[in-house]
Amino acid sequence: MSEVITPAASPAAPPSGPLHQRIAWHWRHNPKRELWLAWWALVVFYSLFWLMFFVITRVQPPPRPTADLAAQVHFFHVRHLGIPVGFAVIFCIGGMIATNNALIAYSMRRMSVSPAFAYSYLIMYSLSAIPGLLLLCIALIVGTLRPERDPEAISWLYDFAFLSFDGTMGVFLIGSLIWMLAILLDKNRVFPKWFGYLNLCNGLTEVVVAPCWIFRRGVLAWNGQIAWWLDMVVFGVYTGAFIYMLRSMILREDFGTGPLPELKPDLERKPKAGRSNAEAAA
Amino acid sequence: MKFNKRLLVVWVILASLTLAYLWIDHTANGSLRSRALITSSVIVIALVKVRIIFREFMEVRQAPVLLCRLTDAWVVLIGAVLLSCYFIGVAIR
Amino acid sequence: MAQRRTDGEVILLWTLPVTVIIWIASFLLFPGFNPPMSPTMSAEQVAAFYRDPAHVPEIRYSMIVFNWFGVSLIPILALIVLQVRRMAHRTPIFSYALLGCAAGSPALFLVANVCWLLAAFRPERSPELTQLFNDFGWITFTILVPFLIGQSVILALAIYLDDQPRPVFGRWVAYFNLLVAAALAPAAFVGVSLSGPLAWDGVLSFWLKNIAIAVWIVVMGVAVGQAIYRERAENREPGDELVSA
Amino acid sequence: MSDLAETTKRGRSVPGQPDMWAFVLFETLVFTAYFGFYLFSRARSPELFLHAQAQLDLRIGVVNTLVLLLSSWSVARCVQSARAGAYGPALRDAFLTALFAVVFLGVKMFEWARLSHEGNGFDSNDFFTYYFFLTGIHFVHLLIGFVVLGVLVYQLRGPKMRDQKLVETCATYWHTVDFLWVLIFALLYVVR
Repeated sequence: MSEVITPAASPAAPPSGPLHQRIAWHWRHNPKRELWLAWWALVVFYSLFWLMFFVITRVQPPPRPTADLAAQVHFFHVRHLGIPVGFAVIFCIGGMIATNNALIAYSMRRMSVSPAFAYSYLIMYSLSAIPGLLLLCIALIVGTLRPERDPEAISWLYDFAFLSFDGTMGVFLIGSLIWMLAILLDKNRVFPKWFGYLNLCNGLTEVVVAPCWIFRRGVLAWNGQIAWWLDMVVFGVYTGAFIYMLRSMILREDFGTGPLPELKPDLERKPKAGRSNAEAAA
Repeated sequence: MKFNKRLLVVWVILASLTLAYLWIDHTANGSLRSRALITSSVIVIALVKVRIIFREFMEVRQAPVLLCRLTDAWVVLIGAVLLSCYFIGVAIR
Repeated sequence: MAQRRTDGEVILLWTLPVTVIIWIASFLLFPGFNPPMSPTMSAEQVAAFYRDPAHVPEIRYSMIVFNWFGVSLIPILALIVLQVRRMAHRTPIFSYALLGCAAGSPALFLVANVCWLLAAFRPERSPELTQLFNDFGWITFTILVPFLIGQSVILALAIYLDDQPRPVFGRWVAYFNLLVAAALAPAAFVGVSLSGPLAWDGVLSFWLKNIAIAVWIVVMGVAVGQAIYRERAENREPGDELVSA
Repeated sequence: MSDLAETTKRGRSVPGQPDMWAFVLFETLVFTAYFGFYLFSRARSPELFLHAQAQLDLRIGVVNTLVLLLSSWSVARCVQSARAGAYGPALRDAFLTALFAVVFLGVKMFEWARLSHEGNGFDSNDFFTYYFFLTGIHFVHLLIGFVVLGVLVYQLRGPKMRDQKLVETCATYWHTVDFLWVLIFALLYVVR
C-alpha cells in the first residue's frame, strides 16, 4: 500500500463530552474510522437482514417444499405486501455488504500471507450476493406481482427462489476455505487459529445443504432440520464469531506490517471509545 | 524408541469392544425387532470407546484437568442427547 | 514515492462517450423502453408485443448490443477505484468495497437481458410464460440498484474522509453521489404496485432511476476525467524538473 | 515407562493447539445433532429402519472400524516417536496411517457400490438417506484428513520444521475422524 498516506498525528484521547461530541470527534480524528465504518455497516446489514427475512417478509424459516400448488399460491398471497417492502429495504442497503467483504479482505492483507488470498475472497464474495440473496428476492417479488398468474408458473418461482438461496454453495464453501487457509498460515496473529477451524465448520455446512436439490421432504430438504435449522445455527455462531473477531482486530490494529499487538489489559477501557466512535458510522 | 505396549493394549481393548458388536448382533439376530436394551448398550459401548480414544490416543490423560473434564462432559452430553432422542422418539411414536 | 503507472488511462476514459452513445442508441431501439411497457398489460398483450413482427428484430438487436456492451462501464469504475486509492486513507477498504460493487450491476443486468431475449426467441410460446419472462426481466432491470447505491455511498464516504489540502475529488462530488443514491432508492420498491410512480414504468422507478444513472455516468465521467488529467499534469512537473536538472 | 514420570517430566499440557480442540468439540456437537435426528426418526419408524439396516453387512463395518482404529493407533505411535526425536519411525507410522485410511476409503466405496448396485440409493428411504449422508460427510472429513496427514509428513520431513505442537494438532484431527466413525458405525450398523 504505497498509496496509503499517514495523516498528521491526531490528539491521543477523545474528549469527554456529550455523546454527539464524542461521535463527531471520532468521525474527524479517529485513525481507525474507515475500519469502524465498515464494521458498523456490517453490523447494521446483518441486523436488517435478519429483521427483513424473519420478521417483515417471513420467508425464513423457509416454507415446505412439499406444499401443493394452492398452498404455494397462498404463501405468496399472505405476503403480497411484506415481500416487496421488506426486500426493497434489502435492495437499498444490499450494496453496503461490499464494505463487509472489503473489511474481511483487509484482514487478510494484514496477515503475513500473499495478497492473492484477499483478492480471491473479494472477487468471490463480490458476486456472492446474487445467488445468495438477490435471486431469491427477485423471484419472490415476481411471484407476488400477479396473484392471478398460472399456479404452475408461481410454483416454478417458489422452487427457483428457495433452491437458488439454499442450493448455491460454491462461493461460500471456497470463500470460507480461503479465509481459513489464510488464518492458519498467518504469522501476524490477526485471528486466533480456532477461528480458522471454525471457517472449516462453516464450509462443511455448505456441503451439507447440497442435498436440498434431491429431497423434497425429510431432514435434508431445503427446510429440513439438518440442511436448514442446524446449518443456520452453525452459520449464526460463525457470523457472531466473525463480527466479534473483526471488532477485536480493529481494536488491536496498529497499521504496521508485523504481528498485530495484543490488547493490553490496562487499555481495556479503550473499547468504549471505539464503540462510540463507530456509532458515527451507523 | 521403546515399543509402547500401552498403546497396543489400548488398541486390543478397542478392537475387542468392536468385535463385541458382532456378538450383540448375533444374539439379536433373527428377531427384526427394535430393542431399547440393545440400542442403549450399543451406544454405551461406543461412548466407552470414544472415551478411551480421548484418554489414550488423544493423550487427554496427560492434559490439563480442564480438558479431561471437558472431554468427559462431552461424552456424557453425547450419551444424554442420543439416548433421549431415541427414547423421546419411541415415546411419541 | 514510486510513481503510479498511468499509461492508457486516458484511452479507457474516452471509451466512456462511445459507451454512452451505444447505450442510448440501444435504449432507444428497444421498443419496450419507449414508452416503458406497462405492468398492467395482460398476458395476451405482452405476448402480442413480442409477436409483433416490427418489434422482434428491434428487441433482439437492441438486447444483443446491450449484451455486448452491458459491462463496458467497468473500466470507468476501475478508474474511479484508482483515484480512490490516491486519497489520504489509512486503509484500502474503500477501494476494495468499490471493486466489490463494480461487477454486481452488470451481472444482474445480464439476467434481465437474457429474460427479454428469451421472451423474443419463441414468441409463439404460451402467453403466460412470455409474461413470466417479461416480468422477471423488468423486475430485475428495475431492481438492480443495490450495487449502484452501494458504490455511490461508498464513494461519497471515501471522498468525505479524504483529508488533504488538495483532495482528489471536490466535496460536491460526495454530495452529488449521495443525491444519486437517494434517487435510486425508490426503484427498490418496484414490487409494491403495478401502477403509479413505483411501478416499473413509473416516474420514480423508471424515469428518476434511469435519469439518475445517466446523470451519474456523465458527471462522474467528467469528474474522474478532471482528476486523471490533473494527476498527469502533476506527475509531469517533477519529471520535467528531473530532465532540466 | 511409567505414566506418572512421563507426565511430570513434560508437565500437563494440552496435546496440540487448544484451537484444534475447540474445533473437535464444536464439530462433535454438530455430529451429535446429526445422530440425534437419526435416532429420533429411527425410533419413530422402527420397521423401516430395521428392514433397510438388514441390507448392510455388519462384517464390512467391523473390518472398517478395525482398520480405522489401526490408523489411529499408528498416528498415536507417530506422535510419541516424534516427541522422542525418532523421526524415521514417526514418518513410517504416518505413512502407515495414510495406508490404513486408503484401505478404509476403498472398503467404504466398495460398500457404497454394492449397496447402490442392489438399488439402495441416497434417496431410496430414510435409513439409506441417513446412511449415505453420515458416511458421506465422514468421508469428506477423512479426505480433509489426508490434507492434515500431508501437513504432518511435511513437518516430520523438514529438519527445520518439526514442530511437535503441529504434529499433535494433526494427530488430534485424525483421532476425531476415528472416534466419529466409531459412533457412526455403532449407530448405523448395530443399533436396533
